[in-house]
Amino acid sequence: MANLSVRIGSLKLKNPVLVASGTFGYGGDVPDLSDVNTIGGIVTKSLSMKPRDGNPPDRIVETAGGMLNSIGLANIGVHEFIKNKLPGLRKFDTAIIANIAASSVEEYCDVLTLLEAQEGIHGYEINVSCPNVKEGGLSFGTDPVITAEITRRLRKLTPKCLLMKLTPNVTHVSEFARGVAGEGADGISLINTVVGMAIDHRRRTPKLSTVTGGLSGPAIKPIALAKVYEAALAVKIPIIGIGGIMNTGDALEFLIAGATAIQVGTANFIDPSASMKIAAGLGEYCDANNIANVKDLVGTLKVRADISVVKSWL
Amino acid sequence: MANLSVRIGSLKLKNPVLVASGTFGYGGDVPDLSDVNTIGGIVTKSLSMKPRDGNPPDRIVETAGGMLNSIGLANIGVHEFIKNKLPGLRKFDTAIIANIAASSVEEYCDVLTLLEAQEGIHGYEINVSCPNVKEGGLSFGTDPVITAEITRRLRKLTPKCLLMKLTPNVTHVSEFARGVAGEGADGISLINTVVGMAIDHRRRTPKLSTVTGGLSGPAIKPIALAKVYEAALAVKIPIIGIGGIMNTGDALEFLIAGATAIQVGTANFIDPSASMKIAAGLGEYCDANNIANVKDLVGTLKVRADISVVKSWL
Amino acid sequence: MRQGFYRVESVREIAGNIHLLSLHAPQIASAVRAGQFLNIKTRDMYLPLLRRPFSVYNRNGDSLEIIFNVVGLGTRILASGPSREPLDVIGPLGNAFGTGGDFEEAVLVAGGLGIAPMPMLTAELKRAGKKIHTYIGARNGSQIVREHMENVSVATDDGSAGSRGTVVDLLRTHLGNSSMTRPKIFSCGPTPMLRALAALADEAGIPCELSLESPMACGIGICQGCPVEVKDGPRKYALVCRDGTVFDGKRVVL
Amino acid sequence: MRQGFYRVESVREIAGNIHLLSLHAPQIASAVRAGQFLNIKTRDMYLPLLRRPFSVYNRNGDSLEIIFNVVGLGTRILASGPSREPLDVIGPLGNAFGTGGDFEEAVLVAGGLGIAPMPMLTAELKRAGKKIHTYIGARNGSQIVREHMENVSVATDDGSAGSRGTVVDLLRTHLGNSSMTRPKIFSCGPTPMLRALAALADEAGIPCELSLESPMACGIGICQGCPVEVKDGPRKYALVCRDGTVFDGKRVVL
Ligand SMILES: Cc1cc2nc3c(=O)[nH]c(=O)nc-3n(C[C@H](O)[C@H](O)[C@H](O)COP(=O)(O)OP(=O)(O)OC[C@H]3O[C@@H](n4cnc5c(N)ncnc54)[C@H](O)[C@@H]3O)c2cc1C
Ligand SMILES: Cc1cc2nc3c(=O)[nH]c(=O)nc-3n(C[C@H](O)[C@H](O)[C@H](O)COP(=O)(O)OP(=O)(O)OC[C@H]3O[C@@H](n4cnc5c(N)ncnc54)[C@H](O)[C@@H]3O)c2cc1C
Ligand SMILES: Cc1cc2nc3c(=O)[nH]c(=O)nc-3n(C[C@H](O)[C@H](O)[C@H](O)COP(=O)(O)O)c2cc1C
Ligand SMILES: Cc1cc2nc3c(=O)[nH]c(=O)nc-3n(C[C@H](O)[C@H](O)[C@H](O)COP(=O)(O)O)c2cc1C
Ligand code: FES
Ligand code: FES
Repeated sequence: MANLSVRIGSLKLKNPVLVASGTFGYGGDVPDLSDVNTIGGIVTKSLSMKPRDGNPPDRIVETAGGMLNSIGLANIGVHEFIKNKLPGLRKFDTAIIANIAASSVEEYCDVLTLLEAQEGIHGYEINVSCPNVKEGGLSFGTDPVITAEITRRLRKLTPKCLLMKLTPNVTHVSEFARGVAGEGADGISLINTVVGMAIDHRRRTPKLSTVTGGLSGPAIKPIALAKVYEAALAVKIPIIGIGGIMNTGDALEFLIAGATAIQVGTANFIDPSASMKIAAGLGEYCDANNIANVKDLVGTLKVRADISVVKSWL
Repeated sequence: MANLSVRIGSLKLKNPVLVASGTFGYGGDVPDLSDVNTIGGIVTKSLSMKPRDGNPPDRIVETAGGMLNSIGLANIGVHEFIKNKLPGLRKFDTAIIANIAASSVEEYCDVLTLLEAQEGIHGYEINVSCPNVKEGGLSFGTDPVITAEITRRLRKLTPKCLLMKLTPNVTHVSEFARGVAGEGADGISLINTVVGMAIDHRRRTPKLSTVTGGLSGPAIKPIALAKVYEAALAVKIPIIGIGGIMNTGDALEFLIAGATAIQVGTANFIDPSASMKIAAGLGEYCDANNIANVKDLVGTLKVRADISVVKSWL
Repeated sequence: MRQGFYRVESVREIAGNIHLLSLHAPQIASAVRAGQFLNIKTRDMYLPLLRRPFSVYNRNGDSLEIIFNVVGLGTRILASGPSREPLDVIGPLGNAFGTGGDFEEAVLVAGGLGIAPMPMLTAELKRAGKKIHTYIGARNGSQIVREHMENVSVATDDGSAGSRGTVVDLLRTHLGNSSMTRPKIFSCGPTPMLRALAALADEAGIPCELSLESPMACGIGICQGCPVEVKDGPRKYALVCRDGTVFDGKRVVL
Repeated sequence: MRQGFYRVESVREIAGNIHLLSLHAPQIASAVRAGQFLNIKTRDMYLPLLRRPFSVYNRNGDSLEIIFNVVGLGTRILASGPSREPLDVIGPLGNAFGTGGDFEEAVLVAGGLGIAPMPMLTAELKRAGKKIHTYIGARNGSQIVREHMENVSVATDDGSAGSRGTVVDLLRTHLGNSSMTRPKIFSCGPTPMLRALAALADEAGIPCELSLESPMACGIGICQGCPVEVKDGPRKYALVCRDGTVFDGKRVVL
């Protein structure tokens, strides 16, 4: 049996498969349909200090091979999370990563500080990349200085695994990757959703209440892979690859491109046990191909020597 | 019968449907399968001063709802175009827009100057956004200063319709839109392809010889619409909407989002008469909905008054 | 709720553009209640990407039936007949109509495909010993389904069956002309209809349960994609898929 | 070349995982030549997005046949049997084998599904009065198709039919043992096989035409997606779909 464990900063995951923030509730919501003990970890819905209502309906539109969402970080707030959700999560044998969203640097710090005082949280993922809120979100995530600043401030507050979740909606994601790596982040989660929109041409109205939303699912996998590849070439810290991962083959593409671990997002909506199947699939793949350690796959893309990769985006 | 004509700078198109650069050869390549006289215009394959071989195989990969290409601007060069292709194009009753790609500002100017001396070209589209070449392409298209500079230089060389074709692979496309509008471009073509990649996980090799390529097709339509909407809010010059347009409904979405005209790209590969069907479909739609002028549809998106659009990307 | 692969037994058109699909799903059939829904993957690939939600129309031993209109790709695929492969289904989902409560006469109001949950609801109400009045609204007579329903009155937009006008207007007239003993309204249909009905129920002081629709990504409460504004409670929105689809008409802002 | 909708008459498995699909396409059938291909939209939607290219296997009056392996989604859909809707097909595409030239004996070499163009080629060569030798390579005996072919020798990787080894090795032996009068090689198959064959032809001084494959977006010369490196001419690449698929073995760099 291959060793599937991977390390991100101080955090050891039993396998490189996590569920992505916002796509699996708070982690324990669908016990009938999934067994989270078989995956590497759970990333919670983004938590803010106060509960957030989120955006008005409609929040969801299907597109070709993908979907747009404009949830707007609807969440119960960190206090209720600690009170009502965390106790249940502690019972799972998997890493619990709290995702934090905020509209100010202080709010990030305050939420993290609150969580840091709790048992049972193994790491943090900092969402500086939500396209669906007016404050924070992309206004932070598209500014390399603020992104680095948030990293620096949070790094001081925790020795636990600190992941910065970046947006693909920037010219050079490598610039952001270098920034957060320089400030001591343990890893980079890539990608959050891609800004997109859809129109009901009969009514001439946007299909999402907020006009634009975030595109996810198989449609964005090629974009996500390119961003992961770019970031992995730019920094030494682990990348957690996200975007359109539906099956084991997709997960392998991300590992080969340079991701140390991966997250399954939209696929959970279609099959709540998709991540579990992928974790099992990675094991089978390694066994079938005599790969003793899954981490030996990371960054093994073979690029033809006679071809100089077009890296104008780097 | 509705009036389908639209104006872009000095150029009047009989209808707002064009075929996109690189997706319809030089314009007259498939007479058996299409009738270009029924569409608003043809945008040629990107032309450079010297012929370009383009990238090694493989150049094409299909993805979920889309495709990646890495053609690398393979083209016969402007001289052969003038000699062997332009005479045929002159016979068509449709606008001929020469797309120009170059690896230096001088080359853009030189190619345009050569074409300007010819009969039968109605406008230019300047490709500063190809993701698949090492020089020019994205290194220009992601730099607002160079993009504006190219516009300024070319504007001096022609009174004809000058379109700048921008890349979506930037943080704020509106910044680029304002730049080229300020330098006198007549219109903005949006979007070129989105950087993406795909991996053969069995061989652990990239599926494209150049590793990354450009994503096109229905998968990117939501992204393209959002970029068009962003640019249309930022500038007054016409936008030509491009990206995943497969049918009349898609074209309508772009017009409603703010595009004055649209281009059909990847759809040509699947149905070489897709653009003709869309042009006819727009006519039927206008007639059925009592729209006297197709241009009355442009920018008619109704946004709910009680909702402030999330514009963190603007 | 469970996820399973279930064989499609048959698909047939039962009225103008309305298809009935029968699914062999014993595990769901034994648990489902009126007002609950199934979330169906119409095809094993990324187009359509998401599952499609459908109310349970009827239970038939080990089989469950749904009815639907062909409106887009997902329903087109379902209508094209049983495929060789079984369908991937999650269900039963959502809460259910409150059939057991403190009322005597049940007023079922359905608009268009909102008839979908009514047969199961009728059966449950009958078991609970309630008197049933059913009001069905449709565009025209060809789109009326009445099977498994009781005491049906019909309104059509074009008057081609029953009275001309909306089903809410029809109900308003009936309520004016008759007197019911401790009635309760149960409804499913397009949002404008539900809005009008909730207003009528409020006026008339009749309790009223509405089954709502919303675009859904997951159908199981993990995406926050299906909000409906609620008047009570500390949160602005409830989730249609998890907190509903059935809501007290007084509680929601439509 | 033309685009049309053509009815699928039948789909059946003719050898291990090899399917034969018959298409009622009179307009293409009357024009097609050996070595040309069809570009088929396997399903009317965006997944699969692109058309799928297939060599014409045989002509049967107004019908055209193709054969294929199930390798991915497009071929899976085609193999699932005739659908109600006709298929959207563009064809005939590409150039054709040069069957009319200055040679007496035709040596047909096919690897795997590279047998696809051989029946039509055989028929054309027979009409041109050529003597034909056919060499077929396959993984194993169950994947050998010989219908409509002449004078067949077989090589399989596992020796389960014909000689064990590659078809190029088999041909090499035959060429060593026999002498042909003004032969010409025609081949289709995997690139490594074609590469080895081109080398053998070169050695032996036999003219050789190869039908190549490439990923294709359009199949009609408008995307520049299907380059093959060529040794002659001013351009580095030719287009497989438009300048081929048949190339002189001496001309291409594989
Ligand atoms: C809880 C619930 C129960 C439902 N029960 C029934 C039923 O019993 N019979 C029936 O005919 N229809 C029912 N619907 C509506 C049904 O789900 C849609 O008609 C169906 O999803 C359309 O799918 P499509 O692919 O054919 O259409 P498309 O228009 O191609 O679908 C595109 C997207 O829009 C969504 N969508 C489209 N119409 C609706 C709608 N009315 N409500 C919510 N989302 C929609 C789809 O789910 C999909 O994500 C129900 C909806 C919900 C939420
Ligand atoms: C000119 C030409 C003639 C062909 N003739 C035949 C034939 O007669 N019989 C046959 O079985 N196959 C033939 N092929 C290969 C056939 O086109 C592929 O097997 C088919 O496209 C696979 O589609 P899929 O959706 O099942 O597979 P997928 O792997 O899902 O296809 C994904 C993408 O890869 C491309 N692709 C996959 N395999 C190939 C391949 N071998 N060559 C080129 N592109 C490929 C597809 O077109 C598609 O764009 C031919 C290919 C070409 C270029
Ligand atoms: C409905 C929905 C809600 C999401 N909510 C969050 C969130 O709260 N915080 C966050 O960091 N990312 C959120 N995401 C982004 C996902 O975690 C993930 O980065 C993205 O969807 C791409 O992965 P996928 O294509 O596998 O879905 C959300 C995505 C979706 C589709
Ligand atoms: C195969 C291919 C070749 C292309 N070549 C060019 C090109 O030479 N110049 C250019 O400006 N854009 C080129 N494009 C980009 C298209 O013109 C268009 O902007 C893009 O494909 C998005 O539209 P679509 O989704 O409709 O294809 C090419 C696109 C494809 C798919
Ligand atoms: S549809 Fe996902 S929470 Fe309701
Ligand atoms: S496949 Fe498009 S040019 Fe050959």
